[in-house]
Amino acid sequence: MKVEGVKLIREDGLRHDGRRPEDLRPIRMEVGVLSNADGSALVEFGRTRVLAAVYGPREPPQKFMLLPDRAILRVRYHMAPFSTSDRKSPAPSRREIELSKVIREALEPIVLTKQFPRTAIDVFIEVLQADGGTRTTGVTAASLALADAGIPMKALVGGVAVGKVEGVLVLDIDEVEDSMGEADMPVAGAPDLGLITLLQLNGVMTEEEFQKALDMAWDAIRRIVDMEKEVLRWKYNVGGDSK
Amino acid sequence: MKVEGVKLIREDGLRHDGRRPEDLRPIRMEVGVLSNADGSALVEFGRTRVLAAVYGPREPPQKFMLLPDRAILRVRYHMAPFSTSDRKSPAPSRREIELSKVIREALEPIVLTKQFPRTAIDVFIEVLQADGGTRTTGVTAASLALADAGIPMKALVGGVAVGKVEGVLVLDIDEVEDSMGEADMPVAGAPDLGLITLLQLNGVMTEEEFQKALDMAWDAIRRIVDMEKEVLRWKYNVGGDSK
Amino acid sequence: MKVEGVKLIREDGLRHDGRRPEDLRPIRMEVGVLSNADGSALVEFGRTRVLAAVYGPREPPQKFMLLPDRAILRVRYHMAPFSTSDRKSPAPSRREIELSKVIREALEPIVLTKQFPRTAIDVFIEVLQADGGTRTTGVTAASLALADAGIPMKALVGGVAVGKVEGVLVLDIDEVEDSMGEADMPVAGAPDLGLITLLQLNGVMTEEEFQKALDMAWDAIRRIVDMEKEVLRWKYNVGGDSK
Amino acid sequence: MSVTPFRLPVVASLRKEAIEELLARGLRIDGVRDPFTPRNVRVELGVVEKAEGSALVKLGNTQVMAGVKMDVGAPFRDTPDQGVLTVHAEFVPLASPLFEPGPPDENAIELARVVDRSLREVGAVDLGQLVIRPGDKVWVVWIDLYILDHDGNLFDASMLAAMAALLDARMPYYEEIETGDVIVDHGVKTEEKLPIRHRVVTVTVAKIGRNLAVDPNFEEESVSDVRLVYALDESGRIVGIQKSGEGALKREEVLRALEMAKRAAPVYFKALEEALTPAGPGASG
Amino acid sequence: MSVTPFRLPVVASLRKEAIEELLARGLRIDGVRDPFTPRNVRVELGVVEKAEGSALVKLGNTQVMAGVKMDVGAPFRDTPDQGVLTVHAEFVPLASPLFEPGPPDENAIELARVVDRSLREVGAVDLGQLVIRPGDKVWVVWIDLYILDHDGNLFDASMLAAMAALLDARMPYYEEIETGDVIVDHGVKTEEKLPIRHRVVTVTVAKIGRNLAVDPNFEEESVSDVRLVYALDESGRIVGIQKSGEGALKREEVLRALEMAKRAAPVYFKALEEALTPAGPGASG
Amino acid sequence: MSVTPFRLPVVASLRKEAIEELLARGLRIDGVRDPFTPRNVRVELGVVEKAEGSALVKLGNTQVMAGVKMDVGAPFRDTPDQGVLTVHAEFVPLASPLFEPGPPDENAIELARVVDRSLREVGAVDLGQLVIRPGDKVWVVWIDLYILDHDGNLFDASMLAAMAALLDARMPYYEEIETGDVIVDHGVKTEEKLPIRHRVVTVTVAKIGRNLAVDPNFEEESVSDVRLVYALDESGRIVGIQKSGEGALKREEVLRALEMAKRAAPVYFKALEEALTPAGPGASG
Repeated sequence: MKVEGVKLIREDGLRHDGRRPEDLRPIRMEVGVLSNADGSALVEFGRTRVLAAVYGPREPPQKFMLLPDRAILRVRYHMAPFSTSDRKSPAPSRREIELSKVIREALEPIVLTKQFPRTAIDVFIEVLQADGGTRTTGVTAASLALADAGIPMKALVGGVAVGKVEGVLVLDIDEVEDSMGEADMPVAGAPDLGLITLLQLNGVMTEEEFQKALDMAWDAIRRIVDMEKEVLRWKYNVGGDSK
Repeated sequence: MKVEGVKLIREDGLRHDGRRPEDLRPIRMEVGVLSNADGSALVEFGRTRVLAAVYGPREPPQKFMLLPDRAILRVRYHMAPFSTSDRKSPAPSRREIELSKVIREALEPIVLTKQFPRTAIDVFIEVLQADGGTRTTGVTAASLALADAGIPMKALVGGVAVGKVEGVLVLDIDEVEDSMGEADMPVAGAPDLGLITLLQLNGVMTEEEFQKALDMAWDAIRRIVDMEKEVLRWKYNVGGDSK
Repeated sequence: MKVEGVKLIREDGLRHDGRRPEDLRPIRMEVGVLSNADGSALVEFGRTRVLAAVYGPREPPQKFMLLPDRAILRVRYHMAPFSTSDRKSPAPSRREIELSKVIREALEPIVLTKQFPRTAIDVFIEVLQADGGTRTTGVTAASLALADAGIPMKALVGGVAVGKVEGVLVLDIDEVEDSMGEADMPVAGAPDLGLITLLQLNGVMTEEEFQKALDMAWDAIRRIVDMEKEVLRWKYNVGGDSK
Repeated sequence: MSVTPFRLPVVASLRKEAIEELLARGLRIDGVRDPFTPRNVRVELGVVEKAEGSALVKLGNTQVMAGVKMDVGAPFRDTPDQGVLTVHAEFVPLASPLFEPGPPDENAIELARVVDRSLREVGAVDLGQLVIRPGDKVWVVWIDLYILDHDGNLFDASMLAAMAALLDARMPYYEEIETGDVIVDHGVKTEEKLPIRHRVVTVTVAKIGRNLAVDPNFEEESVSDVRLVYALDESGRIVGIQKSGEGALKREEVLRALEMAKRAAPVYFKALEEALTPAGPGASG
Repeated sequence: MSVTPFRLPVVASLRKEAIEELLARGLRIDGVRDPFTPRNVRVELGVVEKAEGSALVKLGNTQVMAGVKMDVGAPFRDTPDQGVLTVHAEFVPLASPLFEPGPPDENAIELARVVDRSLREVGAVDLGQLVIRPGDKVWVVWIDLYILDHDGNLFDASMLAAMAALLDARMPYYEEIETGDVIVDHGVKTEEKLPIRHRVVTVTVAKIGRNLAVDPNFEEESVSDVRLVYALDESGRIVGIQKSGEGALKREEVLRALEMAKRAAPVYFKALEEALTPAGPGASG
Repeated sequence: MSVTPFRLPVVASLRKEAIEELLARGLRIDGVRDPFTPRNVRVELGVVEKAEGSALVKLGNTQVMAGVKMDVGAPFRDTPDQGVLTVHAEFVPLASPLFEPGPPDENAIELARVVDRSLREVGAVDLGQLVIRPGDKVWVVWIDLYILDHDGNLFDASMLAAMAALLDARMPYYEEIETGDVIVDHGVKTEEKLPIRHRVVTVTVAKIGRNLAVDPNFEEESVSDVRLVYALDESGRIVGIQKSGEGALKREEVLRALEMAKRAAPVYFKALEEALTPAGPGASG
């Protein structure tokens, strides 16, 4: 629902929820939250809440899609009917179909699929509550769930969206900023490899804005992936001495 | 269409169609009514008219679903578009999908599927006219069609629904009683084995009512299966001396 | 859109577009218009514009449909969403499903399918603009595309529709004549074999009218197939001396 | 996408030869008819009391049921002054080992569309009389064809069932309420019939080898190259044609088939008439 | 078409024997309960702030989330004076290696319909109070069941989640504008609750070999022949029954299962009550 | 569910090496261009007279047709004062041996959505001018993309075809009748154009090995790891980005690709302009 008259950038330069332009929302990450899945993770960016589960490497029912020299990835991004303001029909929308592809392509570069020829690695992402940035939260949750499943990866990936609202570039936009702002640029990547694996822009930016937005995203992704590492370290006690 | 002001239990204790609470509707059973099917039967309970056909044991087009140690059952309960007051869309409704499962599970316990591994036995049930009790009439027709197809069975099954209307338990409810009454309890089973193979309750009953309803249904199912036997005897002249 | 008050047969006996009853519309045929397809053709009858492409003989993804002694034909007649006055939904309509069958059955008798057992020959027909006679234009385009793909055929086929408007039999009807006339009779065949391979009548005719309409169609199909030959000769320079 | 049928009934080649040889001698494989005669045909009306109209047609062993349902709906945008007629066919899997559950395939769609066109083009039902409020509310007439047993020639049996169900139909009770809505009570039938202006039948002629035969049974159909379906009204006008099947026809065959169709049509019209005039003794078996 | 399950979990026959032998001695395979006792159950409310109501139920390792969404829509034609209640279940593939993406299969449909009927038949929600303008505008209440982790007995966990989400729900803010349309602001929740008249739970009793056990876990379910699902309200009335599974039951087993269900139901009602009265310390793990 | 492509064109590894080696030396496999130059591009307008607007784009051997259809419909609930723009893409099977008939797959959906967003976000079409009666009746503009021949880089060809068809479009004649309904006569085109505020093109840059190249043909696309699609308006603003493909990019590559896209965009804008000013001689072949 469009909210009339909301000032997205307040007179003190802060955002409608009190954040500074370069602030992330409160982030929560939890791994191993499901018993059946080989790996799972729950990730929250503010009110955005996404659950990811990984099954595999395994043999899918349809064997014709397998590849002789690597595992295939099967990725589904899906929104719960109750995750949005208006109930979302559970049938996959065109948006969900596109985002499933975009997220799969954000994960392909970092999964060591050659180690598991003729198998499928399945990543299921369920948006439990959507408040902006669901696709990048989904990539982050998938990265954790893959690690939790013990799938070998070149590096962890994380994602975040940068927006432009009232001419100001702001990090980690929420739904109000997304729907009323001028641009939404989701970015995901693996900082340890220096690789961007997801990049989209919905909206208008100058070249300068684009470069700055990219840098803001990249800096935040570093922080997000650091959080992922910490959560995994804590869970698996790797290195032993994390808090 | 909701009929206003109909008295379901008249002052003389009889039902709106003149039956006593424990009366079945006029029942008609005919086997071997189709030329292509391996077995077939037409069963009527009052105006409810259901046709069942059986094909198999045979090899289905999709072989991946076959089981190494037994035949699978494939059951479809389907209503003709002209069988209901408002035209029914021919696409399977959620109700038809549920009832196909419930009817399959009512037949599974009595078909000797172990005799035909790696095959499918197909049961197709078409409701030609729906006036209450179509699922139990369908089980009854399927039982006859299976027998007509020569599929070995542990016993015959039959079914009937008990309803509660204006506080009175009544046997073999029709559509008016179903839609205006307080409960509809379809039951199917094999009296010769003492086994209940279908049991549902839509509505509210006390424990005492439930026990009484179960007994009413069971008694009627005995009579229904006896009719099945008689029809088959007459058709196949088993024993030779049926009327 | 129904056009009120249009006179389909003018006082001078000519049709609404100035043609005589026995006239074809201007016809344009071009082969080899696509780079990927094994064969292709663009055919126009007036404003009706149809593109056909042929792939094969090849192995389809679903091998279960192959035949041991011949190639199967797979034919799709499909209309572009922008080809009609009101946008056409791209999902196949019942009409398109029927016409795909009718066109396949118009091609089956002339393709030498026995030469390619266990393969599929795919014919894809896209109506780019629909102004009457799309199915017969489609057969004509398919015939050219098959020849362009080097698929061996007993003969070329061509097609045209004869209509009845205001009591007059007219050749190669357009959309206005079709929608306001009394009959539409699409015919296709191979004149070199004397075989009719497609025949439908939507509308009412006496036996005499039917015979006359059939003769009009047949005569036109001869001319259409002659044009096909000329286009192919020109393209492949068969015989060498065509204009 | 239409695909060459790949799951076909196999008819032994000896049997195929027998069918062709008999036909060449003017005989049929069922031993009781000539090439010009349809199988025994029987039409039963009112077989589904809840439908506005219904019929069961038995043509040899082929059984087709048709039901007519009526409701109030909106007219099509381009025909605001006409009721709506819709024909739908289901090849339910109990009718044949070749039928699988699922949405109508190309054969069911072709059948429904041929029946629809044969009724529509000649104006068999006077749709102009089915208007309640022009441009807003008209009667929608559903004809549902239900194939129960497939022993060949579904076209003729279905057309006959559709025509019979239309003739059997009685308008349901309805009334306009103060909001302008129209309430239909499907539980109460009036005496009013549908406005039928023409009776139509189809006659299917199969080409088997070099011979033609009307009303092919399943076995004959399986060995035939092509079928030609003529829709005819009671005055002998052609109100529809459909060539169906992988084969082709010569001009002479098309015309000969028409003569055969005209000769056979009265058999179907008679079956229809007999069902409508229940005075008769009612054939059985 | 319903097909005998062909992709079943394989439970080693030794394991199956162990389950049966333990049950015969009144013990369960998980080592901590008897045949009459459900697993640990915990209900969490308000887990999705954007939904009008929501709940997460953990029943052992089984996790089911339910969300209630409300919107203004048209009533059904035959109940113009009642709101609309719809239950939908998704077996999302992250919950089990047996679930594949796609539209709800017969199991998901059966589950949703059993929950729906159990609520509807007893009038758990007073739909008569959900009318804005009779015959025209009513509240449509969607209950979406989301299976997150499948360790058996989805019926009881789903019914509990649905009931909890209904109790958690608050009506969204809405107003009627001058055109007569009703505008709903899903962003603003009022204090008004849904009109809940009855609380309903289901208790599932599995027949394993010759024994009965309530709340089967996935392994027990896999070796059971048949499940009997009793829906009960707080006063002990039976408000729904579903026999589910390939097996059969004797009359005595049906009645014994009912006794077991009535004995276990208070465990679920208590979990519901605890969630609604947040005074308690809140069990964890 | 999105699945790693498993039915991929096979490009011989020698050929792959050749493509990469040539690129490293600033050359392309087609022998006629450098990494910065698109293939020959030609835009033809008005190719479907019945459509409100249409265009055929040939980009090398890639052919994409776009048609614009307009009708009167309801606005979206949250934008009552704006017309509706919808982009749909069909990968029809005649365009490539890799395309099978069926509903749009993820590639067709991604393409349509990228074109849609590139037009929408910058306000290329002034939807505010497409309102007939606010909140009730607006123009619905359909852009249908039809891939006819797929030789790589469907994004750029499709975006160009969409833009050209929009510029070619003329509003159909319409009038409001007394009932308040609006009647559109698709047979009569007015002189009125669509309110186009910006022209947008996309430039696709492929990463092949360690090199970047604009407008990859099919063979290049098949051996590329990843494509970056920049949507640019005539003033050089970025109005959309899509990273597409299984690979990844470094920051420097992203920025270098942007420079290449800005350098190549004028080629597309020029082709558009040439089509709109028919004075020119009209390139051929």
